[in-house]
Amino acid sequence: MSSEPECHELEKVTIKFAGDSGDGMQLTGSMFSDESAVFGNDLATFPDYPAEIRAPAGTVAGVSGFQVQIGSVDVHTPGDTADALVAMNPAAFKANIRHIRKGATIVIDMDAWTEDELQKAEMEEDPLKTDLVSSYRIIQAPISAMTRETLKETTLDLKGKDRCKNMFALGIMFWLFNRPLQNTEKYLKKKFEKKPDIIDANVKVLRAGYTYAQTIELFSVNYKIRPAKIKKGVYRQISGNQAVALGIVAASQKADRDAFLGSYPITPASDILHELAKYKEFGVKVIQAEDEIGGICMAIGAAYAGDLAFTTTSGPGLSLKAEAIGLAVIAELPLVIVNVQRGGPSTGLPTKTEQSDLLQAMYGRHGECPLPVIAASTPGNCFEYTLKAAKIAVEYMTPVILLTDGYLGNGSEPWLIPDMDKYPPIESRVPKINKKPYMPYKRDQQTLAREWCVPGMPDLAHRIGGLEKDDRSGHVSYVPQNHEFMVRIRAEKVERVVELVPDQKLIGNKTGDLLVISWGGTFGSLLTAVTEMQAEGNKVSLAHINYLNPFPENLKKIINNFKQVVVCELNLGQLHCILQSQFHNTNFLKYNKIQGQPFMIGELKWHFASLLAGDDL
Amino acid sequence: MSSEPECHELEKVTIKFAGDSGDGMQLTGSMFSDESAVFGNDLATFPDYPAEIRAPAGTVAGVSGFQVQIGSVDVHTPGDTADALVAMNPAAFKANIRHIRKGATIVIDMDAWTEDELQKAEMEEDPLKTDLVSSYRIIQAPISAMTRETLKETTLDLKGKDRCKNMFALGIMFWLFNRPLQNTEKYLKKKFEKKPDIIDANVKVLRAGYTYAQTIELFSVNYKIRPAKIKKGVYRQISGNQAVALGIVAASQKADRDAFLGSYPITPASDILHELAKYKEFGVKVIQAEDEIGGICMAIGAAYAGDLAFTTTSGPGLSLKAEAIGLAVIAELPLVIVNVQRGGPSTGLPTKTEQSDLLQAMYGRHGECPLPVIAASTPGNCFEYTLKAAKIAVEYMTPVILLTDGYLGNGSEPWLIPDMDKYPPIESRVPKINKKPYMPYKRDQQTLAREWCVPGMPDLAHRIGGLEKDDRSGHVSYVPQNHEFMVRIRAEKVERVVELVPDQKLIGNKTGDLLVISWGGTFGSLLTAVTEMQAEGNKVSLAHINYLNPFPENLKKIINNFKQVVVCELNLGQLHCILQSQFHNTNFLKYNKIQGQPFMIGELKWHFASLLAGDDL
Amino acid sequence: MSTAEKITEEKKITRKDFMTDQAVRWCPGCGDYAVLVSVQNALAQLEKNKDDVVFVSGIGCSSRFPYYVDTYGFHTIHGRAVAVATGVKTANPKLDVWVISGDGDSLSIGGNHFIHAIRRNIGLKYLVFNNEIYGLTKGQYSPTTKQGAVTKSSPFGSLEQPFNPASLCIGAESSFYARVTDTNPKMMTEIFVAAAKHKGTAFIEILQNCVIFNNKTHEQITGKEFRDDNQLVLKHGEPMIFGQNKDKGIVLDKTELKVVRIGENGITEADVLKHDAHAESPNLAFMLSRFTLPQYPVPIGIIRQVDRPAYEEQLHAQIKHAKEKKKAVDLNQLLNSGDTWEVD
Amino acid sequence: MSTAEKITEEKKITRKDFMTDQAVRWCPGCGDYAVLVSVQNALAQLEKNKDDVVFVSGIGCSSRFPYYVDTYGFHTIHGRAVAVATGVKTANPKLDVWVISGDGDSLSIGGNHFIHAIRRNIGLKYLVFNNEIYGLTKGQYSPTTKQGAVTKSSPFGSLEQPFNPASLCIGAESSFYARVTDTNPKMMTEIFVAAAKHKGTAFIEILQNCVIFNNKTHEQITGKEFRDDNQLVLKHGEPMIFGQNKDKGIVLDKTELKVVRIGENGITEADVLKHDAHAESPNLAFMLSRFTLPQYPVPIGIIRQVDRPAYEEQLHAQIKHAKEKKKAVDLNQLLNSGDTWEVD
Ligand SMILES: Cc1ncc(C[n+]2csc(CCOP(=O)(O)OP(=O)(O)O)c2C)c(N)n1
Ligand SMILES: Cc1ncc(C[n+]2csc(CCOP(=O)(O)OP(=O)(O)O)c2C)c(N)n1
Ligand code: SF4
Ligand code: SF4
Ligand SMILES: [Mg+2]
Ligand SMILES: [Mg+2]
Repeated sequence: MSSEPECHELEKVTIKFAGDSGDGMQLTGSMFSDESAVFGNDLATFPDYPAEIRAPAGTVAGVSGFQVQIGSVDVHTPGDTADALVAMNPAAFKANIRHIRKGATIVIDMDAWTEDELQKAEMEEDPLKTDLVSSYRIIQAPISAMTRETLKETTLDLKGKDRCKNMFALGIMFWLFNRPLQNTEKYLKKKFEKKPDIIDANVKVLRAGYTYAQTIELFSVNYKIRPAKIKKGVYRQISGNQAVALGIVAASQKADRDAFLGSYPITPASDILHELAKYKEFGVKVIQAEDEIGGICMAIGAAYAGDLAFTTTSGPGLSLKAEAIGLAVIAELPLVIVNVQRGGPSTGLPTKTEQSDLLQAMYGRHGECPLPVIAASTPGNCFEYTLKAAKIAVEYMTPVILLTDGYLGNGSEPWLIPDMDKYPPIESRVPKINKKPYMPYKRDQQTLAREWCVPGMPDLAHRIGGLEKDDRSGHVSYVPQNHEFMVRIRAEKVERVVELVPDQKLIGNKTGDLLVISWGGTFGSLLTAVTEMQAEGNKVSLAHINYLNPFPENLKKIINNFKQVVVCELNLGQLHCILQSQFHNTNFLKYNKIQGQPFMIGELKWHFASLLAGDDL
Repeated sequence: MSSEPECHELEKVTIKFAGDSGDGMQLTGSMFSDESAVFGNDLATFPDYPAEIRAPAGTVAGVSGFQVQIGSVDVHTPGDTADALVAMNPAAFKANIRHIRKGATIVIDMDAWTEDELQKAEMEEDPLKTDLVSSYRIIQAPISAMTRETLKETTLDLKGKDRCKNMFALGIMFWLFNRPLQNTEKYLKKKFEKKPDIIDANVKVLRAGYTYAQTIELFSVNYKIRPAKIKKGVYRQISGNQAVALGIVAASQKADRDAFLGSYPITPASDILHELAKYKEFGVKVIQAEDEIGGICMAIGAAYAGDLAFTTTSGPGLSLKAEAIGLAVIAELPLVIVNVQRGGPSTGLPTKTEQSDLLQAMYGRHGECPLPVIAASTPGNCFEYTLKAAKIAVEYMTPVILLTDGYLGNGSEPWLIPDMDKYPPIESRVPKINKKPYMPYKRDQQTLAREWCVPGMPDLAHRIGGLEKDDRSGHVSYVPQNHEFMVRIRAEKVERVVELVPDQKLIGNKTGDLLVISWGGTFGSLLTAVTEMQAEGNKVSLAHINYLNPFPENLKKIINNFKQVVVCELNLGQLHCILQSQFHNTNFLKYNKIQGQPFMIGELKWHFASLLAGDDL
Repeated sequence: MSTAEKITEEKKITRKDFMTDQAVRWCPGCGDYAVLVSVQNALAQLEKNKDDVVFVSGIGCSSRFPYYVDTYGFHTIHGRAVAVATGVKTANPKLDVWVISGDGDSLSIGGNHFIHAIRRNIGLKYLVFNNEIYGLTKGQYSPTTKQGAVTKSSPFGSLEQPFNPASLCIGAESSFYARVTDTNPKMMTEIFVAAAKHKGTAFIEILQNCVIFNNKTHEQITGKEFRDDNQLVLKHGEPMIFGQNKDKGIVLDKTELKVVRIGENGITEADVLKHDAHAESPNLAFMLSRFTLPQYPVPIGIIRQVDRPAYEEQLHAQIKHAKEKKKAVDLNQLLNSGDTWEVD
Repeated sequence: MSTAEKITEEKKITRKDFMTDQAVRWCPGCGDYAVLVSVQNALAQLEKNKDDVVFVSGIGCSSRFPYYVDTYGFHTIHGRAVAVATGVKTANPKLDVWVISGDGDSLSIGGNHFIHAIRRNIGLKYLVFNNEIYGLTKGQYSPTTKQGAVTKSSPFGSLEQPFNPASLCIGAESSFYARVTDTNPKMMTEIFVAAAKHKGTAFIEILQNCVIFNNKTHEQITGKEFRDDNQLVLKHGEPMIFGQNKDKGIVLDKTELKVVRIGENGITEADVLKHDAHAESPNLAFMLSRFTLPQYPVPIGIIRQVDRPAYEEQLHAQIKHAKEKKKAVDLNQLLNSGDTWEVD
């Protein structure tokens, strides 16, 4: 055995696993993350799938990646650039090298570094033979060969053996970052419960990788990342899409109504449908409709019949649902529309993240057709905002749009499992037995919500529909003044939702040189960038908005206390447009990126610094 | 024969014809208008159909009306309140009395004034027996009886005879307003060419009505409205929907392309489809699609194949087309979407007018999906703006939304027939025979438009689609920077359309106390209200906007020169929202009405006066 | 208490119980009136509790129907009634859910939901008022308008081959298809009652007259002077005989059906095909669906009615099963499932 | 110049002429590859000028097809390919317009455009890749997925009765329906060639294998060991005989078709039904559409092909006629038509 290497302690480290779609990189990344989570690190992950269709093996289009940042301090993003990369083939190297920090450690599978593979990756030159090498610490490990060697005595066929090579790479990384192996071994045992030879092979290769790294003196240092000080409690990994699905079940229980989902598959929202289809034991009714219009219309029918109804989709689906959303608005039925945003317009960049459906969520329907819009900001809080959306929908009898995005939906983080008993109930106003005639559009004085009167209730039969209706009876009404009244009262009802909207939180001081405003899935990046700048002595604060319509009541006051206000979004300035229209005394600046990628901490900080310095941008 | 009555001269007069749906009031109103137009008056008309379903005869829901304002001066609206009403039954009286000026002349058919009819109209009291009578000059004419009497020698059956009674009423009005009869008689002869007995009967009854009014001393005065000083030329009556249809034919000729319409019927846009379906001799291809999505997709296909393509609809249809519009945006294909706005949300008030689809036209699609939006402002200029929309679409290779509304679409006005030879051509950029490979997304330096390369062109075969595409080749591209570039260039292309946008016209002085901003179908009301106030000495000007995206370049300058700016719209403030966001240094006021009805001149003036007086509104 | 007394005491449900106070707004003479009455009669006959009945409609003249029936009602948007109704029925299978729609509403814009509902066999009574025209929007051709018809949107004659709703329905795996005419209220009521008892999607095509925009389009079928010769009234198990003198019948000739005259060429009643609405194979129903004038009489009545599990039944069975299998699960348990770890 | 010389001079069109430089991005082993090759071969065989050919697709794995054919191509949005293609063909009937779509794209979200295109008989070659799954979105059930199938969106088994695309198509008035398997490139090419020559909508269902999410779903039909017994290869005018030993046949039994063994119970080849793809009546085609395993072999080949005017033909004829009737009309004349008056 070799001499002990140095062990450096790090606060944070970002690791990227990359390989061909068939190389199991998502699993490898998740296992690394899970092990780190159990160890007590804070972390954030981001899977980076190839574009939808399986590309030929070995091509850049076929590269699948998984990035994770772990830390002994709070971690809010998967990291701008990686400190370590595992590249299972040249294509993985090529696809990722731009996002690797200079000086980083790169582990490659030497055995995959062939002429043939270089060609598939369309690399004209072998990068190992260029200057590039000098900028990184490149570890050429014979991963494939060692894996086969390790398994030569097993009964697995060659393909089966090769399938274990990701474990070898994982073993190397475990050693490099000083992780324990127990959890992973336990996980493997559970996953392949019925295939002991597979468990055996994977564990063997994992340990072999670990030992290889320990033995061979390729690494002069390894790293230690202490557990983070995180809140006590029971945790699990959760993705935004899973969190929405669990939120739906939770909301149904809190409202004491069956949950209903009418949906049509679409990337990146489909996982909510998949997840929810599993929870039949909670009485969840899931219909995969023939299309998005069918999906929302079924949900509207279910809401009308008394279920807690949802429809989930992404951009193109939201466009298709526009007309039916209008029906829910005028019928005043509770309904939650979850839109997991992706790159647009049209089919756009379907596997990439973006925040470009906000204006559509606000205005994308004919007629005066207002509804509450809220947005989640971390994978975990997709759960809470789903519950909140349902609460607003039921208590105000209105459709609500909940915006998440591909980054939140697919990304995951450790989630402190909440105690459901501490959540408030969702209360529906159900009509009492009534003197005739029943007035279905009579409103609650405070919320302006009508009652939720559903078929089957005795002696309350009535008719509703998409034509303008009389103020109280709900009968069709062409009376001009009634129309104006109804249009205004529907708008006011949405404004009154503000009573369920908590005050806007401000991260930083109440006054200062620069207020950064952001919303939705960019929270982690903005939080990191702003807190780092605060630590560096800048008078910067962050208001990250979750309630987009109506805005929190104190927002205006916050805005007025800063010299400059900049709105940062992954679009061309949609929240900017709304804010500028509503708070027109302020001159809002904007910072936008529209590349299907999250913000980098670095670019944000650079931009904020320029603003603070008064640079002419 | 009686003594000659006094003849008063009037500048303007508003007349309303109202009766049961079966009474032929639309025809009667049109004939009165036509006769006045030929006589040389300026005029504006507005038909007021009952809600879509035929209601039982005699009920208020079944009342059909036609209002026309004629004048010896410029006339821009059909008038706030009528100076004369023809009410063929009690229901027509009941439905209209609120909109009749006190002191006006009301002609009723005495014979229809029965207990039975009063009951059908749900009138508890006979208004003729109330105080009401004293506020009007009510002429009780035995219209039905006199009609039958006039026709007693003809071969028509009773039903046929009764069908002529509208001519009796028309005759009365012709005498009252001193109109000639020739044109109407000519018209009847043409209309019933093949039925001489019908011509005969109608002409007889028309004359009988005229003579009746002349003979019986019911009217102590009649009125004269001199011809207006209007531009020389050949005129015809035109409705907004007809004008769009003719505009489509004209655009197709100017572009030297076949016109294509993919549409699905919907009130109040269907007439464009009906009208256009007649013009087969101009090579117009019209498909009534299975739904609105099919309609726009067919149009997109036709545009791709080189036709000048259109799709026409109203609110609910625009909602359904959202996704496909996105495809046209990213594919950069020329397409005109005509949206004839109606009362929303949802089915709303389908037969009433409104301006509440503006924000949807601007933002109602997922992703960053900008396109030019323009709006017509008179029935007649629907023609020009259709041509303009097509010109923008083709010359900038983009879908364009043209907004009209129910008021414009159904309303009509005398239209000075333009000389088509004086219109500029619509020029498409067609690729020249090319060195390979063809670059379908190469752009014109000035307009940023790509070429219109259509299947069938030799040696230019290429593939396009809804995924983000490479800057020049059009190949699918997931490159982050390319996406940002493409999103921004599509936005910039729309901004550059400003080169086709004429300067904003200002009616009134360049500076002043109040600038009124309006758009679309409210032009007539705003123009009338503002010019009247100017004549009364107020420093008010009007900027009525037709180009909504992009705005005319000089708009900002105009706005800055007024103490107050108020935006008047038939919605809750949609243009207001856009202006406030784009020109945030100005505090825009707003004045809104959302009753399915046009603005009244009176209410506008009252509001402007309050603003000028600094009243706290 | 005697039986007689009991009967007088029991509140008898009549058509009146299903009438609302809203003025019915169809044109005088519109076929929709007769359908309304027949539906109300069927509900009375079925002794339905009005609280448990829901009418869901799209947009069109016919779709105003829910306003006139004193039950729960939802007048939705164009083409989507059956999708909304699917949600209603799935949410609460105890409700009687009736869909009211037109040829435009269901066969044009709503075509997709229509074929999918039928395939899924969701428990709906689905009435399509086929007047072969768009009534509400004032007279454009619809997907069932006859080829060549001059309408507002086809001034030179419609070019389109119409759908045969029966064939389309059967092609979409229908478990119940019936056709009735608005001129025969008795049969309508009968068939609505049968539909109400059917499990799954009971689709009924109503040949309805639009006096205003397409008057007499079904005259050759419904007219007094034509109906006996031009209608083939089908009853399960009975021979397919028709004609004023009951002397015409249907026989099978290879893969085709043929009209024959009983008594001619040695053909007797025994040769005539018997109607089999319950046949598992849809072949006969499909053949009958092809019958159009003038070559064939038009089949009226229940053409197909077979047993097939309804969608909502199966879904609720799956849920029940899942609940039984995992009884103890509560929300906190669900959240805590999967890989968890504790930080302390 | 001799004939031989001429021939060498003429540029022979081959598959290569229809290949693009784009890397084909389907999973290794995906059935889509074979279809691509067969289509390219058909185009070559038809000696198509690539400038006049357009491929229009929706969204799905299969819908990436246009990128791989060197003709004009338009990759549109989910479910709408056939509507876009309708526009293309109507605008320019001279183009050869091919629609590429999947079972989700055409039978789920695109169902309405699908049935209407078929009814209209618009001149499209319409290929649906039926892998009985949503491939691109990673494995949800589709409207053709077998009942009970466990997929991503049906963890407890799908409850839905699938569509039978053949029955639906025929129910929607199809003039051309064929079924092929991705395992038989020769037949695919043959049938694509026949489709290309058909006037109106030529619909082809391709039984395609998705190796990743629904591997071997058609195995019972396409597998080497099954195909002879489980495929009924249909040719117009030829007897319906199948089986490894060509000893099974189809006979008519009242309104049903039956599988019999030739040589048993006195049955000879002469008793076996002959395929009639050109029959005006769709009855036989419908009966064949109902054939599913295990009771019946699965019909492969052209099941129906009849003459019916294509939509775009009729429309252009109407336009031509109108132009001939009103020759002199120009734009200024149009604007000046109707009632006009002069102000001077
Ligand atoms: C999305 C949308 N598109 C179009 C319309 C206009 N529209 C209302 S009803 C109708 C068709 C009515 O025909 P049908 O369904 O046959 O019913 P009928 O009036 O004949 O009973 C149309 C096109 C609409 N209301 N909404
Ligand atoms: C409007 C819209 N809804 C949903 C999607 C997501 N989506 C893309 S392809 C697809 C289904 C693909 O299945 P299929 O048509 O059978 O094609 P395959 O991938 O199996 O070839 C879905 C649901 C989308 N792109 N757009
Ligand atoms: S338009 Fe036709 S369908 Fe509509 S109510 Fe009148 S008669 Fe009936
Ligand atoms: S997912 Fe299935 S259908 Fe799609 S490319 Fe892969 S094998 Fe083919
Ligand atoms: Mg109809
Ligand atoms: Mg598929």
